[in-house]
Parts: sequence; C-alpha cells; structure tokens
Amino acid sequence: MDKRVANAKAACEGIESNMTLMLGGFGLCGIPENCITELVKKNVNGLTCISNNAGVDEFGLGLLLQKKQIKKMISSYVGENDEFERQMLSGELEVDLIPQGSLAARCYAGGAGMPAFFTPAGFGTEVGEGKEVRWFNGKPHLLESALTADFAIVKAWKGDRFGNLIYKGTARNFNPMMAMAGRITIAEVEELVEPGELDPNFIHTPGIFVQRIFQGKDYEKRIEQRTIRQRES
Amino acid sequence: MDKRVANAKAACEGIESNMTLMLGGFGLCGIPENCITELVKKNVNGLTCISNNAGVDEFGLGLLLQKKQIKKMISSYVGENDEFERQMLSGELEVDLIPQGSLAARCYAGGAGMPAFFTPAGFGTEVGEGKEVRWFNGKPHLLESALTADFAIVKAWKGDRFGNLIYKGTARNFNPMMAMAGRITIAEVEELVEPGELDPNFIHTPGIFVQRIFQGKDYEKRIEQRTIRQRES
Amino acid sequence: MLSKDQIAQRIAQELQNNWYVNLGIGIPTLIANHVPTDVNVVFQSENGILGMGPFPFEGEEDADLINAGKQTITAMPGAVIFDSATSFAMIRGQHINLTVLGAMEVSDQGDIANWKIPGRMVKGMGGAMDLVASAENIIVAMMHSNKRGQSKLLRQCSLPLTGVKCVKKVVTNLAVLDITDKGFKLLERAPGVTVEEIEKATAGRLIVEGDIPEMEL
Amino acid sequence: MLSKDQIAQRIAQELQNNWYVNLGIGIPTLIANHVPTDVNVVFQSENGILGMGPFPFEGEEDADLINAGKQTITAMPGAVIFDSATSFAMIRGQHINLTVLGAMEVSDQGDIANWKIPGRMVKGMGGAMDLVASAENIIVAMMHSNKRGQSKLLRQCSLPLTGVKCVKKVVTNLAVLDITDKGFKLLERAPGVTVEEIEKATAGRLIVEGDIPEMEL
Repeated sequence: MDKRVANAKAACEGIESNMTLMLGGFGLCGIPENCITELVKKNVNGLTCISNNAGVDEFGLGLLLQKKQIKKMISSYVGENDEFERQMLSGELEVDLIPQGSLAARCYAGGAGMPAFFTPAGFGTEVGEGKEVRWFNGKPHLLESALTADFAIVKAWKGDRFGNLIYKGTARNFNPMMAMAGRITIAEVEELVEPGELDPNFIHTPGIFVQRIFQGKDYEKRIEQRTIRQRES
Repeated sequence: MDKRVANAKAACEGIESNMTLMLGGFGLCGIPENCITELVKKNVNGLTCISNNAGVDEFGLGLLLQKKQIKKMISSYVGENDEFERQMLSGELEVDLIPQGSLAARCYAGGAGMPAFFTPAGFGTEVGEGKEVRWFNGKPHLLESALTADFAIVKAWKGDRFGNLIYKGTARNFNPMMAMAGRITIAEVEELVEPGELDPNFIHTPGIFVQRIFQGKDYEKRIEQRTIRQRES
Repeated sequence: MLSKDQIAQRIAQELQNNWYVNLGIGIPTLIANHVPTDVNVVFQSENGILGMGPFPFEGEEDADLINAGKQTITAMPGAVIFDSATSFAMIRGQHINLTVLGAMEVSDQGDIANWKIPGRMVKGMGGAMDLVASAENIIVAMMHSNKRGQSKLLRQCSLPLTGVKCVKKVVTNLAVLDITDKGFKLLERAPGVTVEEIEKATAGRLIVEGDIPEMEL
Repeated sequence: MLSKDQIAQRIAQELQNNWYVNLGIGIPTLIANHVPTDVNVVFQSENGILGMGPFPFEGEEDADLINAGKQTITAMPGAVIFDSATSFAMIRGQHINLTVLGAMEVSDQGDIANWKIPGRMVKGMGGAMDLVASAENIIVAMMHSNKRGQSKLLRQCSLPLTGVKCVKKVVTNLAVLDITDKGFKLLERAPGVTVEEIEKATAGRLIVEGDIPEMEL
C-alpha cells in the first residue's frame, strides 16, 4: 500500500472548480500551506471551502480569497481578513457561519457515517432558524447534519505511506475530523517516515482515512498573535 | 489536581445497588479486573452493566453474574458464558443487545453531550423495532440515544494523577468512550506515572473525563482464545 | 463441491490491491491465508486494529492484542490501534472496501440473517449489524445448505434479520452468485457441481443465463 | 468602579479547586493572572488543549501551540492536546466546570448576545454558541454599560442571541449579580459604587434585597 504522491501538484489532481473542499487548521495553525499554494496556482474557482477560519489577507485561505477563487465559506470565525470582509459585504462571497463545536461534530459525523445528530448549540439563535428542535433531558437541541467534501486537505506533522498521521500540538485541531470526511483526503506532512516508525498505539489519523500523502516543503507556519511574557530578571 | 485513590475499594466508594455501570473491555481484553473483584466483595446487586461482553464463567463480569449481582446487561455479544445463558433463559437476567458500533457511538454520544443521532445499523431488524426511522442519502437510519452511567470503570495501561490515560494495544476498545460517559469515572491503571511523563500529544483519554485513578495490582489478563502459528523450521 | 477453505480461497480472488477488508468469524477468517501474493490488502478487526497480522508464534501471545474473535494476533508494520468508536466510524463511514461474513440465511433480495435463532440462546449481533448496514461491498461466505439439508439461499429469510438488502455476493460450497434485482444470479459453479444441483439447492429465485463456468481455484 | 483587570480578579474568587475552566477572549483571559495560590484549576482552550500555561518567553514561541485566541501559549506539566471534536465533546458533555465569557448584552433571564451586530461585519460565533448552550456554570465578564453609556443588562437582548437562558452570573465594573427567575439579583457592589448607581445603570429587572455588601478584592 503506497499512497505517496510526488508533491502538492500531484496531490491536488482532480480538484476542479465548484468543488467542496475541507481544509484543516485553526487560524493559521496546522493549515495545509503547500496545497493552498497549489490551489492558487491551479486557479480553480467557485470553491466551497469548509474551514474553521479563512486565513489572513496575505496567508492561508486569504490567498484564495484574493484571487476570488472561493464562492462560499463554511466556518465558525472569519475575522482578521479585510478582503474577506469586502467580498462578504459586497455579496461576492457567501458565508455560512456555524458554531465551532457543531462544525467539528458535523465533519466527524460525515466521516463516521452518522448523517445527523442533536446538539444544544445554537438553539434560540439565528443558527437554529429552520432547524428541527427536540427536547432531551429538559433542554432544547437542534438537529444538525453531517458534512462531507469532495476533497479534504489536511496538514500533519509526520505520516507514512499508508497514510497514518500524527499531528503536533494544537496544529491538530480540525485536521483529524476533516481527514475522515473527505471523499478523497490529501495529507501533507512535514516528514514522511517508513511504515512502522509511527507507534501503532499513538497514531492520530489511521491511514484508512487518507488517500494521498506527500512531504511538504518550506513551511512558513506564520504566527497570528505572537504573545510572550517577560523573563523575571 | 490529584485524583488518586488508594485502591479499588476507595475507587468504588459510592457504587450502590441498582446503579448503572459502564465497564470497559472487549472480551477479557482491557477489563477493569481490580474493580470487578471489588464489586464482588462489595456485594452490590441489581446492577445494570453496560459492557460489550459479559466475561466468561470464572472471570470478568462472569464473577458478578455468578453472585447474581447483575440485573441487566447492555451488550453487543454475550457468548462463552454458561451462567449467563442460564440466567437469561430463566428470565433472571434482562439482556439488551445492541449493535457493537451503536453501543460505541451511544457511549461516545453520552460523554459528548449529543443526546441522539441517526445510524444505519439495525434498520429492518428487531433492533429497529419502535425506533424512529429517517432516510438520508437514500438509506434508512435509526435514531439512537446516548448512554451514560452512574459510574464508568475503565482499565488503562498508564495514567497520571490528573487522570490522563493511555491504553495498550486492543485493550483500548470501549474504554475511552466509557470514560467520557460516566458521571463518575474510575480508572485503574497498570502504572501510575508523574504528570508530564505522558506526552501531551499522545494521551488517549484526557484527564477531564476521569474522577478517580489508582494503580491496580495482580493483573491476570486472561487470554480467551490463545491462537498461535507454528514456527517454520 | 468446495471445502470451507476453498470457499475462502475463491473469495480471496475478489480482493483488490490496497483494499481495506473486514473478515468475520468462521470461513471469512480463512481468507487471510489465501491473499494473492501480488495483492496488498489491510485487514481491519472491529475491536480496534487496522493492519492485523497472522497469529503469534508460541510464547509471543499478547493478551492486549486480540481480534474481534478474541484470538491472539500480531500487528503488521504500519498497523494502527484505535478505540471502538473510531473503528465503527470507519465501518459506518464506508471506508472499508470489503466485508466478508458468514450467514445462516440470505434472501434473494440481499437480506441476511446470521445472529439469532428463536428459542435458542442468543449471543448477540456483535458488530455484524453495523457492518451489513454500512458496507457497500458485502460478500457472504457460507455453505449452500444447512445441516438439515435445507437451502440457506431463500426467497425470504425465516430467521430474524441482521440487515436488509445489503449482501452483494454469495460464495458457497456450490456456487458464486451475485444478488440482483431479480434474485440470485449464478456466476460460477464449484468444480464438479452442475447447474441443476445448484438450482435444486437454491430455494430463492435463481437466474441462470448462458453457460455457467466452473470456478478456477 | 472596577477596572477590567479587577473584574477578572473578582471572578477569580469564584474559582474552586480542581475545576476545569474555559476562558473567553477579552476580560476573561485576564482571570488566569489572578488564580488564588491555594486553588488549582486547569484551563481548557477550545482549539484543543487542557492545561494551558502562561505565554511563552520570547524566543520560545511555538507556531504549533496556540490558544483559541490564536495567541502563542505554553503547556503545563500534565497537559493534553486533542482535536476539535474531542474539545467540544468536553464542552457539550458538561465536563467543564466553569465558562467565563464576555458579552455585548445579557438579559435578566440569562440570554446572552455577544457575536453579531446587524449592519456590521460579522466575524462569527466561534465556539461561543457551543459553550453557552452546554455549560452549566457560565459567568459573564463585561462592563455594565456600553461605550454610548447604555446598559448592557437588559430586560431583553436587542442584538442577535448567542444563547438563551444560560448565563448564571454577571460580574461588571459596577456589580456582581446572579440571574434568577425574577431578574438580576444584586449580590455585591464595586467599591465606592452605590446601589442607586447600579439601579440606574441596569435596564433589566433588578432585585435588591437587604444590605448589599461591597466586594472585597
């Protein structure tokens, strides 16, 4: 079993305009930088992107926004992005805002073959409008549906040719659920290792969820809010 | 934060007759041996036990069955147990058989605050009788509800006083979901380690799900089906 | 007429490269011994392992490493361990390419019964209901008739169902059959078995079109 | 009248030993600086960490270790990293003991609005809707009035809601208030603030019973 492809170009083969993509990451942490660059080059457009955030103006999904390749964003939080704001206010960009936990659960459900589930988040708010409500344990819940995507694109720390992945720190975030929910899942990793090097007991994403894998390069890993404390002298 | 208790006796404090317990393990693999022994000693009865299996005659939950401490089993498979069979056929023991994947998902849902979800397993069978059916993607699904328990009792390989746990091999099985779904979760571990010894990146059960932890002793780890192959000479 | 091992051998011919495969208890387990050398498959066991290897050598059994049949196993390089929820996420989410399981009865619409006999001790469905309800590609491996000589390929199952309209193919000691809208379609005969014998042994609707080749093992 | 930091300081007094706590962006974040030395709490950040520590020293920032505010952080000994689904399983499953978040408006029934102002750019609710819908113990940390001097403690929220009937307590620059069936119940006054000033600044129903003590910081 060998799911390796040469690079981002080969990995993104078959991604076409008007497709739905899931992209892992929280803010700029754990985003698939190589594939995003490739999508810009590839110049596909009309994309529906499911991603917790939409990058910043000059980085991450912001790069696709600048080239107007995205038709619709499905996210929980989309601040820190002027071009996003401009396109949204002008009506060029559709935006579907989803509570973060529901977004995570909907991706998980998509990957796990659970077409719908009840969750309390959003009851009594705009998010609940038009959704089925049911009471459990004395509390109202909304029926939420599973999300899937034509391609899921995730970024991991290490992976092997079977597609087994491990993530580092909070760069994990949405990547594991999105890996499950892609009809085709592409994993870019900082380091490709030999099968058996990853301890079977400690793999975050089993390879069965991944169809293509490659070792990315030139990771910038931009920090959005560099916060530090002073050393006591 | 220190969730350590001295032993199984202290860990099982508060478990009373007629309570609902979840017990981790698949067959005899990954079962909380120390707590089961303690429950036998404690002589609580009328228990509802949620566990994938019911042990064998002389080991695991079979020990509780022999002393007629269990009123009801919620399981996916209960073979290999003569006393179980006798009690079930005589009507002394209630048995609720649930598809294994639904059992796992219902425990997960209980721990994750999702009161109900749709799953395809069991449609058109006895399992589906009386349950709400809804079609998604051209396929019928059943609405299944979350499971929780007064106490969840899990067995892990290593743990720290925060309740962080890692499991070994397929002894993991139902333990992580049950740990999430207990109102009080007890973890017995083969080895208690200092906080920080478990790599934060590779913890299977975050300590937030665990209320009590202790280092168990004298693990027998009985093998149910010892299968081997011959060495080529 | 095929032995159980030969049924497994025939099903092994269906395996395709890079497939993830879940094998049930009984005849399906034997398939692992017949994987063609040029085909690379990964076996999943629903208690929580992907990349299940052969049984361990004596003295190397690990109580913490078993399969869904509770047998001691080994893990192949590149194996992964996971919990039961993740395991059934794979199954329910249709990430498994092939599921092979045994059955007591199969109907000509693809219904399957393999977990319960009224009046007898019911052991439970284990993971079978999840597997059959979710898998897109299900092969049943079983004897064509039961011990009393009655056909197990029926118009309607008489036993409580495990799943409805889910089985795609049946391989028995007598034949290979696809399940179609119009019933069992005979694809291959076991060596030495005639179409007439198969017709006689099949209670459900049987479609026989053209020459039915003998299977090659 | 309290500074924002003093609001955080007052809320820190509510912390109990061994609690798991989720702190929102803004004033709530400051609470971490005021945890009493004899109280041991673990901070969760919903992007996937339990046991969040202070900001890193300069040069030790790790792009792969941030909090939900996208700030670089550190991990305490015994910390755990997990994915977003697990993180919200903790939240939805009510495993978090205390959630503190900011608000634009709170109603006297415990409704909260903190994510959207019609006509302005909407950034999204992030994890706030999951947190307020699930948490059993929610404290809102905010200024008593907005920048135009209007009360943020209302009979009904005028802005789009984040959650309904969920807030249990409000700590502002003027007061500590519980939310009861009959409205905001005044518990404590900020140093130097009179009950009359609080009454004037509160648009929702306010219950004042007996002597209202001045808070101790």
